[in-house]
Formats: sequence, C-alpha cells, structure tokens
Amino acid sequence: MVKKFEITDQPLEERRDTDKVLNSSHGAVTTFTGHVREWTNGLRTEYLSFEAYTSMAEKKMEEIGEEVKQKWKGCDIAIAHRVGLLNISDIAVVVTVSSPHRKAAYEANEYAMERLKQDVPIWKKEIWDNGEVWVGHQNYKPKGSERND
Amino acid sequence: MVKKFEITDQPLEERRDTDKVLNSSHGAVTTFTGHVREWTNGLRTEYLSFEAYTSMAEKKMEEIGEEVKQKWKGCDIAIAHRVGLLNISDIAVVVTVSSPHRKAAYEANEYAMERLKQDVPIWKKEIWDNGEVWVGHQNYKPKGSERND
Amino acid sequence: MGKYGLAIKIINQKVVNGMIKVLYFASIKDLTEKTEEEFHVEGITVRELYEQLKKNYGSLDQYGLRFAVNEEFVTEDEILKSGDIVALIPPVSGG
Amino acid sequence: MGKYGLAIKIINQKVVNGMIKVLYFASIKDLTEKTEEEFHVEGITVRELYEQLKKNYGSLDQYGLRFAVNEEFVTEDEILKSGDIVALIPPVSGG
Repeated sequence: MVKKFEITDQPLEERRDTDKVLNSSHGAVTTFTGHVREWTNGLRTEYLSFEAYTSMAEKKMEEIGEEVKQKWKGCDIAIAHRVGLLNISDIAVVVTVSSPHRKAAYEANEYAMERLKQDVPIWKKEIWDNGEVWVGHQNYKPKGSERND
Repeated sequence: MVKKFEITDQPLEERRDTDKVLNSSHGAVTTFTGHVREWTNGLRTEYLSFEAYTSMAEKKMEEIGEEVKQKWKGCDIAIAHRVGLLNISDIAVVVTVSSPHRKAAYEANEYAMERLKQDVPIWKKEIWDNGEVWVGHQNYKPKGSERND
Repeated sequence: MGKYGLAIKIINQKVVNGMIKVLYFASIKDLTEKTEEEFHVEGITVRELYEQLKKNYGSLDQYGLRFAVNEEFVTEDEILKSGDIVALIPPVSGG
Repeated sequence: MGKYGLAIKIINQKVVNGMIKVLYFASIKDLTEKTEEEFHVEGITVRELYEQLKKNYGSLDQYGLRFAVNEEFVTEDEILKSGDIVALIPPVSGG
C-alpha cells in the first residue's frame, strides 16, 4: 500500500512522492525539502536528531492532507518526515503537492509546511561541537536556530 | 561546467538541479515541475511540442535568476525547460530554488515561474487527435488550454 | 480526587482497568528519564495530572507543553478515562 | 528609406555589411515556412521592417507579436543596424 503520510528513519529523497500524487489532470507539482543546514548565523551545526510521536504525527499529517484537499480542490499531497540522526544537507522533510494549476500547488505546499510546524509532534535536537538543545524547549536558544522558517 | 539555466531536448528529472543550488547555509529547497496534462476541462491532449529561441531563452532565464537573487538575498536558483515532443506526464519545466529560509524559497520559485511565462521565448503546441494549435497565437483556442496556471 | 493529589482510585475492580498511560518525548523524556509510565488516575482532569507530574518532576511550566489524549490535542479540562494515552507535547519543531 | 518600402540600401560597401537577420518561431514559422531570412534594411526601424513583413506575409497583427533585437525585447522604434538579429516573438507559452 502506498503510504502518503509517513514518519521514517530511512533517508528521504526529494522525488520520492511525485508518483503517489500526480494524476493525468495535474499539470503542476511543487516539492518542498527541508535540509539540515550547517551554518546558521555563524553557528556551526554538527548534526541534528529528530524524534516523533510517530502514530500521532502520521495522523496529524493525514489531517493536514485532508485540510489541503478541502481548501484546494483537485490537489493531492504526500508528506514524509525523517527521524533519527541527520547529517548536514540530509533531507528532514519532503512535502509534495500536485495540482491541476500552478498557484494552488505553491499555496497548498506552503500551507502544509506551516501546519506541520504548528501541530505535528516532531522534535528537533541541534548538536554542536560544544552542546545540544531541543529547539524551542528551553529558555536558552541559540540565535537563529530555526532551520528553514 | 554546471549549467543553471538550460533549454534541453533531453527528458527532465525533478531533482536534477538540487545539487547545483544547495549550499551549507540553505535549509529549504522548493522544486516546481510543470507536467503535460492529459485532461483539461474534458479535452484530451495527445502530446505537446515545445519550441524555443534557445539562446535568448537561456539568457532570459539567467536574467530571471539574477532578479530572484536580488529580491531574495541568499537564494540560489536553477531553471531547465525541455523542448521537442513531450508525452503525457512528462516534465516540461523544472524550477529549483534553495534558500536559508522556507518562505523565500516558495516566493522566489513562484515569482520565477511567473516571469518565465511572461518573457522567456518558449512556445507550446497542443496536439489532440483532431488538430493542433500554438497556445495563445490565434483567435481559436480551446477552453482551458493552459497547462498549469 | 483532590486537585493536587494523584491518589490511586480504588473502586472495586476499577483499579486494574483504570490505567492511564503517559508518554514523554524529547526534553520531557530527558527530564523524566523514561519514555512512558502508567498511573491509576481515572476520572481526573489533564490539569490535575499535570499538577501531580510537576510534583514528581519539578517545574514543567517553562516547557510550554500542550497535551494530547489518544493522539488528539485536548484542553487541560479534559477528563481522563481508563485506557487513555496521554502525551506531553513540548513545542514541536519538525520540518 | 520610405516608411512602407524595404529597399536595399546601397551606400558604398554597406550593402554587403548591412544585413539584418530575421528569425521566425512557432506560428510565425508555420506562416512564413522558414526559420529565418536576411534583409538589407540597415537604418530602418523595427516598425518599418514589420510593415514590410506584413506586405510579404499578410496580416500579422492578430498574432500579438513582440520584437527582440539581439536577444533583448525592443520597442518598434528601435533602429536596426548592420548585423542585428531580429526575432518576431509570438505570445510565449512556456512552463
């Protein structure tokens, strides 16, 4: 069975989900990939660790998918998020949206990423050479520690 | 040499350009692919043919790239467009944008596609079982013949 | 069941069935040094459970937690029933 | 050089050097049945060239053409010089 909303500990590829969402009335596909950055405002990340409440995370991603299909008729969407240790430039998340039309594909993809960052129970730990922190969980937080927002 | 702005008669792959644009301070990559739709408002397309004024098209795409890098600092971008005969679901265009941050990656990608559709000298011919037409060149035009906008 | 007490509810056989599982993730897992534990606290609210967990593990307020019951976000007024799975959800940071 | 004439300009050697190449694409290529042709029309404007092309190929106005000289869009007031490459650009439809 094709799994459109998935938490996985396996490496992600950018184009993994296009075939799951594209159909013959779709002319546009947008793919977002979130990558591990090495440099953030001068701070060097060694690697990242992601943890998820897997069953709830997949359920929440599926709910986001339903929202997207309600808001942008005719769209389809797949979301995959990786957990475990990720090295620099590894892909943490892939959001793939297909649509008859271009504008909806952009909008729906961005919306899905915003919703994912709000409500999907996944947590990121940054590891530098001199320490580590769960992003956003404590008062101390290095400046600019968000990955891609 | 890496060619970031390219007209090609070879098949395009969605992830062809990520390595050309991603660097260690980038956390976000957006990819847009425009695919040949079979069904558009009930009209069945057999295939498409794209023609380009290649040298000017590559120059114009490069100018769009410069615009994008001016407007969204820190972004990088690559654009490839295929010419020749394309079958259903084939990729006609790939726009890849990498950025430190997510929002810019979406905006810059959408902007680049809009600019491409305005000013890059590429022409699309639709071929059905009973005829063909250069899209937008004549008074007669089947309803909804645009691919993805 | 008092607001600040997490007493075991012994009402006939309910003590056996009346179990609630609590899941810990990320920074909260680091704090509790476990991924889950079970409590016999049927009928209390999420707020009451949280107050007890603060007694067990120290101040949790600075973590900005949300709560999920059976994989859905709930308010602190949610009343827990036998078999519920409660998760403490620190600010999410996927993507 | 008259507004509606596409005469060959013979000024010393300029006739040899004074060549302009015109490129045809898509629907215009279908109409002209060629991809390019050359004219000796140095010093005329794009508008004057266009008027002559309409005499050669019939009405072109319905195509909504833009014009490029040496791979840059230009207005119809652009004056053509020796060696220029002019392209008739029908509405683009890439993507």
